[in-house]
Amino acid sequence: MNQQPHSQHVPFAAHLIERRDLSEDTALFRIAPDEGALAQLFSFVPGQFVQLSVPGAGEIPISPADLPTPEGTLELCVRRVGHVTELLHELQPGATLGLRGPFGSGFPLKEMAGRPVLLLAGGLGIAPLRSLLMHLLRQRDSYGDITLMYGAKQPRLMLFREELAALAAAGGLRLYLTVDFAPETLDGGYSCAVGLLPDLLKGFRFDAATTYAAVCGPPPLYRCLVADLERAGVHAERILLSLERRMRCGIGRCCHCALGQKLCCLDGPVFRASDLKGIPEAL
Amino acid sequence: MKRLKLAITGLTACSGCQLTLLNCEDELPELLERCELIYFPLAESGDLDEASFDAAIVEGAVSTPKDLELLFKLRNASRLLVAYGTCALFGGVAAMNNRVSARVDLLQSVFGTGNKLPDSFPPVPLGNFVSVDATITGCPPETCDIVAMVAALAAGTLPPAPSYPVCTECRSRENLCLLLEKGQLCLGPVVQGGCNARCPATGIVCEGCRGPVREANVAQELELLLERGFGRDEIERRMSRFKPEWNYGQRS
Amino acid sequence: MEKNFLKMTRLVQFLETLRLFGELHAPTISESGVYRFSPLDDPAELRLDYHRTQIPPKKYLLPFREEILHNATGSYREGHSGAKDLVLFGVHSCDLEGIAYLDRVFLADAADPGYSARRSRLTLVGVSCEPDDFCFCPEERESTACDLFLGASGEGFHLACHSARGRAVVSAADHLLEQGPPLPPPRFSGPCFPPQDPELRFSDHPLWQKFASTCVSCGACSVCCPTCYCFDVREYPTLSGGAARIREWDNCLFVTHGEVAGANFRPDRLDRLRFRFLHKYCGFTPLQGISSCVGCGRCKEVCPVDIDLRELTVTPKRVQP
Amino acid sequence: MGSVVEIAPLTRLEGHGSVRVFREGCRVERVELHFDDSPRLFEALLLGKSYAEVPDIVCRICSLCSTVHKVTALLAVEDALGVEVSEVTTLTRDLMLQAGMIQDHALHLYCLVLPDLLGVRGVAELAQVAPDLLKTGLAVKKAGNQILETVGGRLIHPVNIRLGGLGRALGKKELVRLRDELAKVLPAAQEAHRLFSTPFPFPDLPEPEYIALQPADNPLGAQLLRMSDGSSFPVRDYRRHIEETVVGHSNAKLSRVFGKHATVGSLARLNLDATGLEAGAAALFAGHKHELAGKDMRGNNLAQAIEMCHATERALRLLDRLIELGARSEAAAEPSPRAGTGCAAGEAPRGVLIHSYSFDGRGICTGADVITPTALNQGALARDLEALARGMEGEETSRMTTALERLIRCYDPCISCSVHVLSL
Ligand SMILES: Cc1cc2nc3c(=O)[nH]c(=O)nc-3n(C[C@H](O)[C@H](O)[C@H](O)COP(=O)(O)OP(=O)(O)OC[C@H]3O[C@@H](n4cnc5c(N)ncnc54)[C@H](O)[C@@H]3O)c2cc1C
Ligand code: SF4
Ligand code: SF4
Ligand code: SF4
Repeated sequence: MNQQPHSQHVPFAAHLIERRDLSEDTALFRIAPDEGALAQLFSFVPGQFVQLSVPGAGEIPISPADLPTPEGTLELCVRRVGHVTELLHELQPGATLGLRGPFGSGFPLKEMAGRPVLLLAGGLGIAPLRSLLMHLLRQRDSYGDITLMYGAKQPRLMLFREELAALAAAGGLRLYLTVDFAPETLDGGYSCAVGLLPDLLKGFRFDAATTYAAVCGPPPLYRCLVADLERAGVHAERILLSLERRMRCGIGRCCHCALGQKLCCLDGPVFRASDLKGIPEAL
Repeated sequence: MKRLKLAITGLTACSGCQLTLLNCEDELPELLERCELIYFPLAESGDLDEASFDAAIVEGAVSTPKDLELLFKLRNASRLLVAYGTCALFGGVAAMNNRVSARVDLLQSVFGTGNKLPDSFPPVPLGNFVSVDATITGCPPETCDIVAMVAALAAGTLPPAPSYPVCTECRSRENLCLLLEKGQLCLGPVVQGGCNARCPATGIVCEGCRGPVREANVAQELELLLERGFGRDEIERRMSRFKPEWNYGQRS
Repeated sequence: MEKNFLKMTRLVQFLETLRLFGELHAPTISESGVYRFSPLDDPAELRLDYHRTQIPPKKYLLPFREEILHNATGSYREGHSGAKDLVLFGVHSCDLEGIAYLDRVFLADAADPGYSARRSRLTLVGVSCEPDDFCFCPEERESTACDLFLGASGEGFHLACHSARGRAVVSAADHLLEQGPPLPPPRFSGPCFPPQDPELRFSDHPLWQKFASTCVSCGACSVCCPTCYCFDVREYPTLSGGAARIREWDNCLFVTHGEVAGANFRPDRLDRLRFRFLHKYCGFTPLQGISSCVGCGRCKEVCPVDIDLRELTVTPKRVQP
Repeated sequence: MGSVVEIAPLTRLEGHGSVRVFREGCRVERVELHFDDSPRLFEALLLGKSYAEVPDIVCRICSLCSTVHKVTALLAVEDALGVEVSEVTTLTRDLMLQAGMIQDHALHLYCLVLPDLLGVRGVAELAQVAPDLLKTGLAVKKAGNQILETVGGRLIHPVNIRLGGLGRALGKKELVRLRDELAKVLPAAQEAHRLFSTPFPFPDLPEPEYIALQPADNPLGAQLLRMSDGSSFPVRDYRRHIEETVVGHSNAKLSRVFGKHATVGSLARLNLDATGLEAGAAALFAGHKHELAGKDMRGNNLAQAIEMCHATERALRLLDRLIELGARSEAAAEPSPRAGTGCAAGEAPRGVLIHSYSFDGRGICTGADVITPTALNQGALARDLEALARGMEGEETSRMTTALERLIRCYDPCISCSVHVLSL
């Protein structure tokens, strides 16, 4: 075997350029992957994930929160939950990370072209959907109506609030924000509902027969949203879910991410709700 | 590179865990480069006053007021506290009779009834008194585990701990299964692995020195041993050698 | 007629010839009485009468624990695969099929570097076997997933080549061989337990409950299975300031297997037994619909509580709950 | 006005101890030695356990001497149950004892005493000021440790030596590797005495009353305890000759032998009978005799260095013999329980160790006594500390405390052990 770094197995280096806190436990990491990694990322499709290595701690799957920029940087929005993410959050700009990927299947962009898109994000689920949103807005004319419904527990846990508001203000995006709990004081000049995402969906009028729905959030959210969307008339084939599983390799070998007979890393992480029927443990 | 400020010491113990660190002959020079051993009475002169530590690595159970005083001092003075070894984690051998005999009876049977008895109480794990940030199990622990711990602490993290029973490693190194093939009282199925099944590898049953594995099916192990003709009291005696309390009805 | 017959009396010389192709490993018995593949320093140690080794030959391709990457200077490098020329002699058909299955997993697109390095230097010499009570084989089998297969027959072995390397071995051993009767075509090759209906895992079969409560999660079944390959990956900082990433056999019966931050997708032992059933007998992407049970009988032999997931596929009436 | 100087904790030794010097002006009134380890009450914990469990539990008294605790416990249990073991087993146990001696002396000399000689705080500074010496010491220690690890199945609290025999027989390859590794450090073990040959220059101490096991060349079959005044008694009768008292300020009891404070350990062994020494060590002893014969405990570190050499040579000889005998896997003798009492003594790195157990007809332990070297030495140590402190009256306090600490390190006490003593 050659000793050359093999893209699929050996992480390329990536440098941490900047980190920005988004909430008490979540930060946005802007990284500059080295050339090898960038060449791979060229094919990145929103919804795919990368395997991010924090030297000394390990490797975790992360869905980029934006498309790679022309300057060659990538944004990852990561919540501090455990072993690897703890150390990541301690790192200072300049630190070296490792990057493999992208892996998995992203959103079916070709198929979605010309159609209205409804993005439903709960909590940290905004991360993968933000890259989809950025793609949609950059190719604004190729899609129909674009709506983002985003629910967070509390206003201070709402990520990217200003940025989303600005995008909405610039036109081309309909934005609905909601929080589970009553806000302390709301600054910012836009409205924010109190209630759960499904409540927002109830009053929403849209062309269910053509709309693609992209959903990402904590597992319980999927269960009710899928049912609500179907009830509203969105065909399960057009309900796209981005799922999370434990992953060790990202390329279909370690077997941790199985749902039914499918592997989240190969068949997903973006699945159609129709593909998940009959897999009770999927959602 | 910033050097890691360490305290390493023992409470009620045999010093085996601390000695395990000194037994890392190959790694010791490098380890001493990465760490400042500010308080390590076993191998260094120096005292605890006014010092502060990145981590305190503490061996042994708590069983005297002096133990407790030292433990509180270390907890106050260090960012992280590592429970080092089975005694620190579960009470260890000195605690084996905690549930079956009173401390004063034990003391009197050694020191006599007429004498002033040492000031002590039944040995208990560190976690009964202070919060513990990381653990290393084993009686004594494996050298690689303490090296990994120090290296991780120096890197600002903790080593990821695998969690599988002794049987997993035992089978993988192609030992004869003493429980199945010889009907012996092996605790492998319910005990935390990581020792590379040392004891079964020499043909001796796992005595359980690393404490329970995360989802020990204790009830089933009990059944297996009863089926093989061991008495309930013998089984309990063996199980409590390193950890006095087990939930014998636990299945997951 | 081909020279394809090896007389038993020439076996030792044949083994010496095999050494030309790499370090020779073969079934032997350990001091405590466990059959295992080990270096064959002395041909007298060879135990061709073995039924199964405790650990299948997968240990040569996927070591129990392996450093897959290390990081000394900020960037990751591949670990040392430890690959060397190795000849594995005396492998039974089931284990050969086990390796064939692992090949499909690890040599597929983006072949695993360590596995493929070791695999490419491995010469497999199969030998026929006598099934015992634990074996699941429906009929006698002769696997073709090897370089060379020795079918026992009368006073010796019939040699069947299944690769260029196998033919190279045969020509190197030409002087030891003699003409034998023509070879019958291989009887049967492949996994032996048929794929199962995935829905069976949700059946209300009473065995599911029984298995879930008695399983001790010791992991022996999967450790000893020739086609179990789940692995865990962990990274450890080193004292010198770098890091080592190790890969270690994992086990779907452990509670950590399906855990993620804040949830566990297979929290109960029952869920994990279902997972095992599904993976073994129904297959995952991209090997969906393929059973990986090669019939070696190890899981049944090593289970302390006699769990045999295949019993679930027998109609409920016939098994005792 | 009275004042108290406290040295706490005592460092570079095993366990928790402290010393208090009570002074009146510069006059030393008395010196108290405290052993503060919590008694783990092994003698009581063992009651009700089965004979088979005793050695596995009791070796955990101490990690430094876990091997000799285990071997002595095995001998005592086997004595009680009337078990005979094979030659290979005896040789292997002997080997373990020598390896334990090598690693323990190497640790004590190179890591704990050497810093005193070089005026540094401990191993960490040692690594800076004398990295090569430290490496040499660690190499010797490692060679001993490898034997414990390979032969014992585990370095501390060994598992492979068991009742009636061995768990796994050692393969020839392993034995040869161990011998080769050990042979490599023989030169270092032979040279070590040079480092420790001059005792530190403080006032002379009372002449010690040595006690050690006889015969010296048969560590597993020693039956007699002999004292330097010529008296002796069989190990079995130890209860009649060793008396113990509980002292208020220490968790260890004080032992007296024939009413005297006895001194055990390397120096005692060499002084009482040096005929068992291997050739190289014997030559070293002859060369240093004037520094050792009849001297006080300040000579003990030198004696340890000579013993380290002896243990290395002996271990090499034992390994050769085991290699010659070939790997033999033999089943351990299966003892059958019977009522009785057994007793055995051994020489731990720090001196005489006695284990004694009684069992009922089912093999359940009904009595357990453990007398450890540090318990035996405690009285002499306290006496010497006081003598030393008195001899240094008027000197700077820090000089005195340093001297006291160094004296303690000569005794190489093991405080976890010290709190395990005869039940009254
Ligand atoms: C396709 C995909 C995309 C993801 N995208 C993002 C993202 O954009 N931002 C973000 O913050 N997180 C994302 N995650 C989740 C992220 O991977 C986990 O939070 C992370 O792996 C936790 O690692 P840790 O070492 O910090 O925690 P650990 O200490 O390992 O674990 C804490 C808990 O998380 C579990 N865990 C271990 N590995 C994983 C894993 N791979 N996935 C989930 N849980 C795991 C552990 O079992 C444990 O219960 C994504 C996960 C997947 C599968
Ligand atoms: S865990 Fe074992 S080795 Fe460690 S101190 Fe306790 S008894 Fe000694
Ligand atoms: S010998 Fe003990 S540890 Fe090993 S497999 Fe059997 S039960 Fe498990
Ligand atoms: S096999 Fe058991 S007793 Fe032996 S070291 Fe491992 S956990 Fe401890």
